[in-house]
Amino acid sequence: MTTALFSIAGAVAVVAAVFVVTSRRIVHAALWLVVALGGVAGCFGALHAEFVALVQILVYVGAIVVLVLFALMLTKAPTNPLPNVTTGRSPFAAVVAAVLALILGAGVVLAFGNEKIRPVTAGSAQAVGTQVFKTWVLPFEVLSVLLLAALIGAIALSQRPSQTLPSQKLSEGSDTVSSSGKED
Amino acid sequence: MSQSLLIALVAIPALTAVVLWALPVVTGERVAAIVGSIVSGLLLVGSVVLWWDMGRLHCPCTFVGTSTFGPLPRTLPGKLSPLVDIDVSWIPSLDVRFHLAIDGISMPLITLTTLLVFVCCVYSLKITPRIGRVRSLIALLLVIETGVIGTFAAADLVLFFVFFEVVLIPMWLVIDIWGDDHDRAGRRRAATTFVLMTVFGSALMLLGFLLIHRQTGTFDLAFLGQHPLKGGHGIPLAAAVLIAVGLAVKMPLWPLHIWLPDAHAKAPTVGSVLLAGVLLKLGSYGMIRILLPVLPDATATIAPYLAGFSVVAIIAGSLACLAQTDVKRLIAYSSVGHMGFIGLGIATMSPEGLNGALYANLAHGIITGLLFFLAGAIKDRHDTSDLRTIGRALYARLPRISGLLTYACLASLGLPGLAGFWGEMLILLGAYHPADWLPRSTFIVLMAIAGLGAVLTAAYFLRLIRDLCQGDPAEYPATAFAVDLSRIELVTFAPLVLLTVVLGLWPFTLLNEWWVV
Amino acid sequence: MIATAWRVVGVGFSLLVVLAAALLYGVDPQQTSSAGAMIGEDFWFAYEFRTDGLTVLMLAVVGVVSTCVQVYSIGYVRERIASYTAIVTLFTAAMVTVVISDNLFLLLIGWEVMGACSYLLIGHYWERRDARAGAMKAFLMTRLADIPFLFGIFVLGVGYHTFRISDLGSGPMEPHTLTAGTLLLLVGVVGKSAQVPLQTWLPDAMPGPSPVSALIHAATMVAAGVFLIARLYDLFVEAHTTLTVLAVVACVTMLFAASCAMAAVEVKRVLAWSTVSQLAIMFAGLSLGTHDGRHAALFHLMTHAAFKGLLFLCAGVLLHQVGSAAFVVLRRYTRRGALRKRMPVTFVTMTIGLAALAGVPGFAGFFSKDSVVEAAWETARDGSTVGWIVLVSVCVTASMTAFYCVRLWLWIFFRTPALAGAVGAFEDDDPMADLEEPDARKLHEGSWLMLAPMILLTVGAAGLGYTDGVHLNWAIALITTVLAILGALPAYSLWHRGADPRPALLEHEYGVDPAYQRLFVVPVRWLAKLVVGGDRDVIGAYVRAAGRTGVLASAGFRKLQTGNVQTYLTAAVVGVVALAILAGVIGS
Amino acid sequence: MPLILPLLLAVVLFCIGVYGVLARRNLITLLMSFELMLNAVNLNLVAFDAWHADGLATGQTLAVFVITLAAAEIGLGLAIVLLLFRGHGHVDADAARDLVES
Repeated sequence: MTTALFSIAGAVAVVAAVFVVTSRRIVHAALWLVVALGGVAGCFGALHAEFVALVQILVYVGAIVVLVLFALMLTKAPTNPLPNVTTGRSPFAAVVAAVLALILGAGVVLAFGNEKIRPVTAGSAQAVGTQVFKTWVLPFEVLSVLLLAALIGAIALSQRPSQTLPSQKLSEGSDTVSSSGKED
Repeated sequence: MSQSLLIALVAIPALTAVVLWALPVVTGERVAAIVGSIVSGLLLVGSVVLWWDMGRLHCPCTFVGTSTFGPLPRTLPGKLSPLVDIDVSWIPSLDVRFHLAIDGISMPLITLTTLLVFVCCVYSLKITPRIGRVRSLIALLLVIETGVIGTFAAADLVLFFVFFEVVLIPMWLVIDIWGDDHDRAGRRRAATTFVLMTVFGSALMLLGFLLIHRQTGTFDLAFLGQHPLKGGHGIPLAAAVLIAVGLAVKMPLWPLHIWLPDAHAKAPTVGSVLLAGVLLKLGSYGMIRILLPVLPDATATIAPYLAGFSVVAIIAGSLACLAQTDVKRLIAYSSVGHMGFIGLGIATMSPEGLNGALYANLAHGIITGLLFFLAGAIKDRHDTSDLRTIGRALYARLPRISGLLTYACLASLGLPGLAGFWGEMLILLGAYHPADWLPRSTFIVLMAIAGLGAVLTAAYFLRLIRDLCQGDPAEYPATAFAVDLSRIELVTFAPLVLLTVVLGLWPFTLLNEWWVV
Repeated sequence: MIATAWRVVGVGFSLLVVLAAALLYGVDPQQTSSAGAMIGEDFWFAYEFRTDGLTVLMLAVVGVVSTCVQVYSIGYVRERIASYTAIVTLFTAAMVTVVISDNLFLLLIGWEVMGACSYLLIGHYWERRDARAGAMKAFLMTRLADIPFLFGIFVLGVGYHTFRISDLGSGPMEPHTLTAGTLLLLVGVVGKSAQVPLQTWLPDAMPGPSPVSALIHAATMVAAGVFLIARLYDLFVEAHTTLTVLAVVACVTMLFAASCAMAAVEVKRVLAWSTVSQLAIMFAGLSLGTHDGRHAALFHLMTHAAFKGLLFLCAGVLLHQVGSAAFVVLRRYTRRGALRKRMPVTFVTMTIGLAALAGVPGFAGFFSKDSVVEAAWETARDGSTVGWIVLVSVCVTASMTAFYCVRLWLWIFFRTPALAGAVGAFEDDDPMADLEEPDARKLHEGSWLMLAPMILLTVGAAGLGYTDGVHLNWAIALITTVLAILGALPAYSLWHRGADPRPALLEHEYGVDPAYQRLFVVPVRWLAKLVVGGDRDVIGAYVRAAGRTGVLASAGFRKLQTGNVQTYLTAAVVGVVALAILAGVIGS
Repeated sequence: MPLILPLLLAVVLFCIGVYGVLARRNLITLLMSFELMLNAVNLNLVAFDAWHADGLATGQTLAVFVITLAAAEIGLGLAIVLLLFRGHGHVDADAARDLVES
């Protein structure tokens, strides 16, 4: 039963992923991303990792994709279908990806060809909780610091609106002064 | 006692260099030459004491006629029979040992080095390149001295390579900064060609050392001397060829000598003296110390080719000198010719040839050192080393300097009775009578051509004397600041002149030195 | 002050040599050796000395001539006296080393130091172009000959396993190696004594000061070759081919030099060619292979040293007074025998010298040349063709010698005829000639310092003939005198008619020197330029090309940096994939 | 349930992500495909955790960590993209050639 559930969710995730990568409209790509992440959350559920599935939906779909959508809005991404959405190298990239898939697939199949996952009793958030705060407490703290640093960095980067490139700074020295003046 | 003396010989120059650099610039400039002279003087005394002390250990008593050693097979000198030995493990993982050892072959060369550096420092007391900065010049000379003495004393292949490389950078700086101050681009190009070609050569040499290590598992020369790498083909031959090419770049054999004339034309007097007097010997010493004892059969295979290239070097060097118009380039090409002789001596692998090569090494160091000092003196007085602009009739304008130049030229062309003769004569005797496993007829033909080379050597030195010293004084009036031999120059040239005469008239003490090898 | 010090040292040393010769006169031969070194396992190098009859003779000759030359130079040389005297003393020391050495290498040292001193002394007046050129040619030619000489030492030394002269010839030796060794030595001797193939340097060495010519180019250095063959005579006797080669070379040189002497237009050049010819006579004597041939050669060497040295010193006086030894210049003074009247001592000494050279009976030359002819006659009588060739050529040379001696004598002291073809030749009664007649009054005899040695040598030239015990073969004496007269008469008649028929061939000395210039000097200079060009363009090009390829390669790789982030990422992923595949392949 | 199924799924997702990163012109879609790759990794972690089933839930913990990491990463990524947009007016990977050697 779980295999069926898992394969359905997996199929959904894969189809959505393909659309994310190939869709012409960037906003549609973002929405297909939501579906893909939902599919993956389903897979987690099938593997009885409910807590991770929920966190996935909560953080990934809720926060990250929303952030992406915001970014799309801020960068005025065109909603009409773009003519050349992929770079010149896309066939080459496809080939590279396919070869990579083959290798990884072969490696995985060779390594874990006939392993079976025994049916697992209902997983529980309690085990994850104890682990996070017992053996993995140091990485957890470090991760929090990292998260903090990343966000401060993000804020700092986007803080100076007229952060122009140094080359341009020379040519229009005066106007940056005026613009930063206007900014405050 | 001798161990500590050996360590001192290697370490002190570098330490003094560091101390000089540490000094503040103002005091440094004034005191540099004096400190340099004192330290190098002490080192000279130290090396002589070490040599004498080493000599005492196994008295080279001169015996008459019958040799008490019995019929020795025509063995290969160059095998390291260490008399003073320091052996400390340095990089255990690579089994590289800090193994310094000196014997009859390396001691004379070390003394030559200390002498030349001492003479250069004394010369720099009064006469320095126009750019000044004497402090770093003297420091660099001392670093060169460390590198050279280290190379001569190294008994471990990697240590030999390290000291071999230590010498390059200071010499590059000396040529680049203190060189001929008219032609900045030429100076830089000469210095860079010098370093690049030598580094290329020593890279090949290192490859050869690694091949030896792969075959024998050790870098230690003393051990390799006892258990040489048999086999005239395959890996040993590859190693021998690589090392030979590497050393041939340093001791300029014919096709690889391009860097020498430029380096000398652009180097300051002191730099030229050391470059010609000592650095060229690293190549020939390397061949005698590493090629012959460690890879005897492989060297036997490449010996005729080495001899061939050496003879080409003699002829090409002499011919090139005939067409030169620059004094220092001419003397540089003459060094190519003389090192060709030494290459021939080594290639004969016979006791006479090798004794001749070692003797010619020393003689060439002293005589060419003197020649470059004189060329430098003439160049400083006329601010150019181009023969046409210096003009002729130097006998009238600078009688003492031109007299010494004539003396040095006669010594350099191998006039018997002066140091240059014995080396060349023994080499030609070695070529006439090479080791039993070498093709005798080719060596006799090469000997004849080398003899012709000696005549060409005489030709270009006489042409130099005729075009520079002789001539109608009326046409060439004395230039403004043409003051003849100054006191400092006399003091600097005197030891070299005396040594040339002494080595010329009494070669036996030195030749006995290598009999024991 | 230094000059006088050096003069004292110079004269002192030569007197010391004479003293040594005197002391060693009767002593039986002995060898002494210094410490030495063993090279390889069978060559013993040391300074060995040896004294025997031959040494005493040579020491005496060298001592006497060098003393005369040193004393003479005091009056003759005016500039750079110290260096001049020092080098002449060094030269004498080198000659003494050659004479007393018992080790081939010690002999070679003396041999080449003599060459170097002759180079320095010929170039004494380096202001003059011909002196510079002559010095360089002399040294290069002797040096060229010394290389085969060195190889000859190797061949003999390695053959006999020793370099000690007295031991040479002791061990077994294949004939062809002996011949090769002796031939190589012969090349060295031919170069040093200016025999035919290498004879052009001696006449061109005349710009040097006359005492130098007297010492080096008449008595000692050029005679060193004769001494060497005499010293190694038993080796040379065994090598028959070498002796025949020596005989041929000697005969050719004799005639060649005598003919050139007959056509020379300068006093010292005549004497130079005459020296070459007389040396050839000595070599001819040696080439007979008999002991009295050797004895005759040495006897002739001794007498030749005396009268040729004397002639050069007299030429020196002429040069000193008149300023040049060329007949064109002398001509103006010989109008009415002015030279004869103003310089009587020189006239007398030069006459005796020329008489000795010409072989006038009673003088030294006559006896020594006769001994050579006698030795030649004995070998010829035994039927050896070499003997005949030597005999005929010595006789012809005797007459030619008489011709140019009389010619020289008459032209200098009586009247120089108009020189056909010489620069500015003018007829006897050409009015112009008298106008600028230099007043001969300023000519005066050289100082006594110059005359004393000349008189000493005159005594030698006259009396040395009798020192070897007068055992004269009347027939040969008669023949040589008749030949001498036959040579002298045409000279006198030509002089009497005032004619001077000099064939161009002889005047240009058979065109040998320009030929050498074209054959050797020009190609070597061209090769030199080729080598320098080769170094700069061919080998230098490779080095520069290595540099340039480095720069080009780096420019090429720079294009890979397109600036596009995704290209870099793709490259990275491709790299990972490739490595994965590689790991897989190697792993399996 | 065969372990290979999730692993293969993860591989497919990962390669689609790689294609997306290498081929897409718009930087934001590039970041999106990067998210896909991270999800593939998470799937792997959770699959192995289920396979081990040793009750320690290490895989799940790491999955959570990866998610937080992804959040931080996307935050910064988008800040840079906005910066690029402000500076150059576009978010096209191909057009951004400032790194090229002049």
